[in-house]
Amino acid sequence: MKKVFIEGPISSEFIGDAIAKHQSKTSIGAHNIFLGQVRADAVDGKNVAAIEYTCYEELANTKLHEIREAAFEKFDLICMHIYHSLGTIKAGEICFFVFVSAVRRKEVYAATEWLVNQVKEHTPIFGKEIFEDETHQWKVNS
Amino acid sequence: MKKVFIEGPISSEFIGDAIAKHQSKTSIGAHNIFLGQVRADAVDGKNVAAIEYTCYEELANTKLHEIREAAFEKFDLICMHIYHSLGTIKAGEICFFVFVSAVRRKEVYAATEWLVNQVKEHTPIFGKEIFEDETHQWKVNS
Amino acid sequence: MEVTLKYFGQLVDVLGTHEETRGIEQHTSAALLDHLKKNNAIGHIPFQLAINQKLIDQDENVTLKEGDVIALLPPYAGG
Amino acid sequence: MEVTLKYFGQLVDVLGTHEETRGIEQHTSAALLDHLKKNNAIGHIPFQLAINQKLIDQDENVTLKEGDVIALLPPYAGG
Repeated sequence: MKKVFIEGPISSEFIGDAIAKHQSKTSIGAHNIFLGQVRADAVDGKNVAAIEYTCYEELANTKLHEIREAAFEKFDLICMHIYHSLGTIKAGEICFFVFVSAVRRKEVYAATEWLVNQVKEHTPIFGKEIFEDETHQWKVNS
Repeated sequence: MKKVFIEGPISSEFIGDAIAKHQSKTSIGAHNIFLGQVRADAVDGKNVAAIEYTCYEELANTKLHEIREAAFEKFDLICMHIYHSLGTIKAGEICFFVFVSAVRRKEVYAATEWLVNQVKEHTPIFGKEIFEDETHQWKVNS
Repeated sequence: MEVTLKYFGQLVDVLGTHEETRGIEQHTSAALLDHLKKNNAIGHIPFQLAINQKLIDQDENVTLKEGDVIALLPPYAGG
Repeated sequence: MEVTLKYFGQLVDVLGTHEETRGIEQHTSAALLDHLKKNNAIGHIPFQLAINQKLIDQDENVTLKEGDVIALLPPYAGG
């Protein structure tokens, strides 16, 4: 079982390192990366300052394992990585990182989009949007 | 005119830095990144060791400017960056970096794929595949 | 019988706890869901059940047993 | 008239130079392309012309003038 959940934001160094680790795999011709970044959305005149993420980790890991297996069935990929933050992620910070690699570029775009949608739809992750004035509301994926 | 061409490979640190620079833009919710990596393809029993890229830089810059303008017309993007290597790029190294950011994720996938195809089709870049035994062949995009 | 109830997201906020082990009178998931939805504190929050880490569909009815771990999951918000 | 010819990719390999300024007898892009295609050294390599950084379509015929910069572009291979 690969580790998906990371405490705190996903740093740009972490992403750079993940890319560097693939440079020894010389059968790869194309990578595609999706990054989800916390937006400072305005709701009733107040801005989102951060999102606090929690999850049902046992169920999430089971679901993510199923999603991973299905993706390898569906797309011709060399490798695939999914990372999601837990804890408080400030506006501008990265909370979601999907990384797909294949021999040729054709496969990677659809694989990334499919993975992002599957994770959003099937993984029990919960998000509390915290406003600048410390009030909050619960985020619901649209 | 934004600078596209980089002498030598595109390092993972360069990509990490490009991501970090977007963390002050808190209207962004989704990034999509395409990376082209040089494959050690086998041709008649010999492996590609590197690709040497050259280009017609004046014409390339004009074309890239047109592609950029068209992308902003076509997709609802906050920003967009294109980088391509010149010179000798070894197998496993990254030679092409397309980076697209938007408020919501829906826009980014198609924008990235479109940009990658446009750059490949319309930018006068030439690639000499150099084999391990120092023979070569000229690459043609398929 | 005694089961463990796990709460997530907004339900933790409202109920002030992540988890409790307690006796319940319902013997099926449908009856339990019905009972939970009548709770004024949480009745307005949409949620689904997972029993022993298996999601229960809206129209599915599962027999509960002693020691089950029952999770109450509000809408997902990952990504 | 005198023009500058710029060579790229495989054409540099074959011709051993990137650029030369020389006299030509042709007055249109179609006539020049026809003439270049008859050159045994490069006739087997597919290429298109760009005149003063503007690509010339296969079926387009452009009048050439003194000082034009004419690029010979083999198939692209970026990305």
